[in-house]
Amino acid sequence: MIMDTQLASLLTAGALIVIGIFGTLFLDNLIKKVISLAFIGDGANLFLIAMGYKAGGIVYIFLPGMSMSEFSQNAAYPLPFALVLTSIVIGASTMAVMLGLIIVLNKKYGSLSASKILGDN
Amino acid sequence: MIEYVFMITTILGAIITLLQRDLLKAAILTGIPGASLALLYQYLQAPDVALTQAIVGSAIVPVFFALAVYRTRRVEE
Amino acid sequence: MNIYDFILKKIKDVKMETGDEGPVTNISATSMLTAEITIISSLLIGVVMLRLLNRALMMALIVIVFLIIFMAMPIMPKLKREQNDSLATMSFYVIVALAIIVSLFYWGNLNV
Amino acid sequence: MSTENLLIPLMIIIPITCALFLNLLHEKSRVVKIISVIVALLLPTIPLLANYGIQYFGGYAPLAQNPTIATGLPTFITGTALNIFHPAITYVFGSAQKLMITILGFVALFAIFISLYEVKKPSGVYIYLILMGVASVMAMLLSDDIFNLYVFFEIAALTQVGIVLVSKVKNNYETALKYLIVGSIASPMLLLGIALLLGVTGNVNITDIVYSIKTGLVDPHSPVLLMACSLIVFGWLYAAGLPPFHTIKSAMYSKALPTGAAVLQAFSVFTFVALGVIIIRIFSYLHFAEIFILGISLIAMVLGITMAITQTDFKRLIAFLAVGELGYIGVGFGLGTVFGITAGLFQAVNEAVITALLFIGFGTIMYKTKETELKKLGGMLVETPKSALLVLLAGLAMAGVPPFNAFQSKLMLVQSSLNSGLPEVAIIMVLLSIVTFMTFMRAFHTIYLRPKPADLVIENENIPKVTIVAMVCLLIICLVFGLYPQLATNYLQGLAMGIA
Repeated sequence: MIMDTQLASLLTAGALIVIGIFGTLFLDNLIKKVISLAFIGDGANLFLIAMGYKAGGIVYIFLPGMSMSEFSQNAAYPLPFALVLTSIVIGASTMAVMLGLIIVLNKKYGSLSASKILGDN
Repeated sequence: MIEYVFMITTILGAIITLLQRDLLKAAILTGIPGASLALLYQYLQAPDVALTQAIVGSAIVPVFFALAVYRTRRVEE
Repeated sequence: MNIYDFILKKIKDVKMETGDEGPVTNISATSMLTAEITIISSLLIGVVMLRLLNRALMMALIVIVFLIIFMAMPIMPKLKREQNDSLATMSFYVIVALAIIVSLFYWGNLNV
Repeated sequence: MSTENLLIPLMIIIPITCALFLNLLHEKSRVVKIISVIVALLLPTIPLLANYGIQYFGGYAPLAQNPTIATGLPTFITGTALNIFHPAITYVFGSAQKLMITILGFVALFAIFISLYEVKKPSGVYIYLILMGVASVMAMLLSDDIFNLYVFFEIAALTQVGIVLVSKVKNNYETALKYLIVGSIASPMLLLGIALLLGVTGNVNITDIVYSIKTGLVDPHSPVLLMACSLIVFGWLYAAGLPPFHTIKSAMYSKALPTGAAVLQAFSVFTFVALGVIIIRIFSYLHFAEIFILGISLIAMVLGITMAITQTDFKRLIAFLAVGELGYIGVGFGLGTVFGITAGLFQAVNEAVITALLFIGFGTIMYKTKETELKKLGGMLVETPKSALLVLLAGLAMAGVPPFNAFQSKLMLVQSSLNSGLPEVAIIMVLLSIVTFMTFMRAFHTIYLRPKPADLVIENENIPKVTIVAMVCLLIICLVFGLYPQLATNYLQGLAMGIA
């Protein structure tokens, strides 16, 4: 194994964020801008998940037959996972609002170009 | 070992999505990084998050984008 | 040509570039001038604060900043053009600020 | 915990439930009116009545205070720092929170009243958005849990967009979309900062994070913590509308209705305070963080106020002034002394009131003429002498003229910067106060004193009485804090001493 899983997932998260920022800055189409923004959010979520990962650990569900000390030593850290659940839903709802606005603005301008719609006005 | 595959598909999927000129294709392709992330979460010991991400990331979000494309225009100008 | 006429001319140039209609009124020239003076004086006073770091550096910087300001005299029109409402400019500055903040905190906390 | 602190969660729960309920009532304007009035009155009264206390959601106090649960647990839990960590989402309601939440409640109360009486048919959606935003900003002030704060931060951002969307001002959709896009870059960065903090300390409770850092459980100078600090500071800039976000924030204010703008700026001010207090609490050991806050505040003041002078639209002018005035709060935080932070918090309270007053006051012009361009306005003194006087007093208050409240807080800021050995900051603050006053007088002169242009049409004859009463009430708050500043500073000092 070249790289451990946690580091690799952190790097993936970083790559997603960079791709997202790049897309937001340089793509002109509004739908693609929103797709890039969704990638930034995904990257942040993956980052949080990777924070809670424990190499060689077990899933944080206390099944019958486990001893308490074994569970507490091996289970992954569940707090970040609980946070990501909220964060995913928030991201999806923000995106829905943005897409709704884009539909309205497309009716007004007949275009999806950010430089036309979101210029200096 | 398989989690590395998911990481690579996530990144490649994201890049391919942003390179599309057909917006409907791009909208549907957002499902690839979404689904790969869901599987990746499963391997990172977070089954409940994986479930949510599988629903939101690979079904709801692409459908939202596809609906928005359907209501606006399909090809990037 | 005195400085007031110079600034008035510059404002007219900027207005022509941005396609702003309407004549350059007395009040808009005055406000531009006030903004100009405010920004220059607060910049110079701000530079004086560097005395806490190094006194010689502060003196040198004051002279340099003063010269730069004098060369680029009407700063406010340029500054106003930069702070427009277009999304491209805004997101550009947001990303630049993010980069600056991250590197400043990294450098600053290890060195200050 | 005992039942006496039941009012703390109710501060958040009542506005949110009523907001959701109001959203369902589309057509029944009478019911909407009655419910809105009742909830609006409850907003400032609940925090006034509530006792100080700590609310542990689910009742999970730290194990050290909770012997019934703690007995029988193994020693690797009770014997370590886990014993004093907070397992529940904790809300802390102290004296400073009491004052700030009450003031926020008052601003929201007047905004809701005015919006109810200025339109023929009150819209439940608008009140819903205001209540939702107020509840989330109150939760941000109360919460001691950094992720809970992030959730409410996102809700507040969405409600701010909503408030702009319902305003029907020209180009409001474009501005709202810009704000959402910029926000979607910035808020994942805040989340990333929280993630790094969580990764290092294993905690989201701020008290526990501070404990871990102070007692050396984690290395305070680890690069990850520095990164977390920078990302959280970036999120703070976005939430408060400091540069580089000052253009979009002021555009948001100017695209909202006057009441909406009054509420929006109160949101920004208190979000600024909530996140700023957290940054100071966690990262005050990093000297550079304070220097950075001081620097960015000075930049915000200079850019905001100089941009305000050059505006031609009076709503945008006030909006930029509001952003510029935020810098004064930041200067207080950046100085980092107890006196400085108290002054900054006091300035935050004052600014929320004064800027709301200015937005509502200039809103009467928009109500009467439907015009916001300065060069098309004039001669309004004859039309609205009462509100003109109130607006003039508000402008004096904003510039820091005695006997109003901003004079006291700006005086405290100047004194504390002199005490910290930074007379330059004091000079810049005084200079910018003067320029603020000049900017305000320019708008006031063009709108009220100049001869009336021939093509200016007065559309609505009478300003509603509620608007005037609300402005007088806000002015009374200004005067009371101006004459008796100890009333406010005594409340705020506890928090300042806790974090400095």
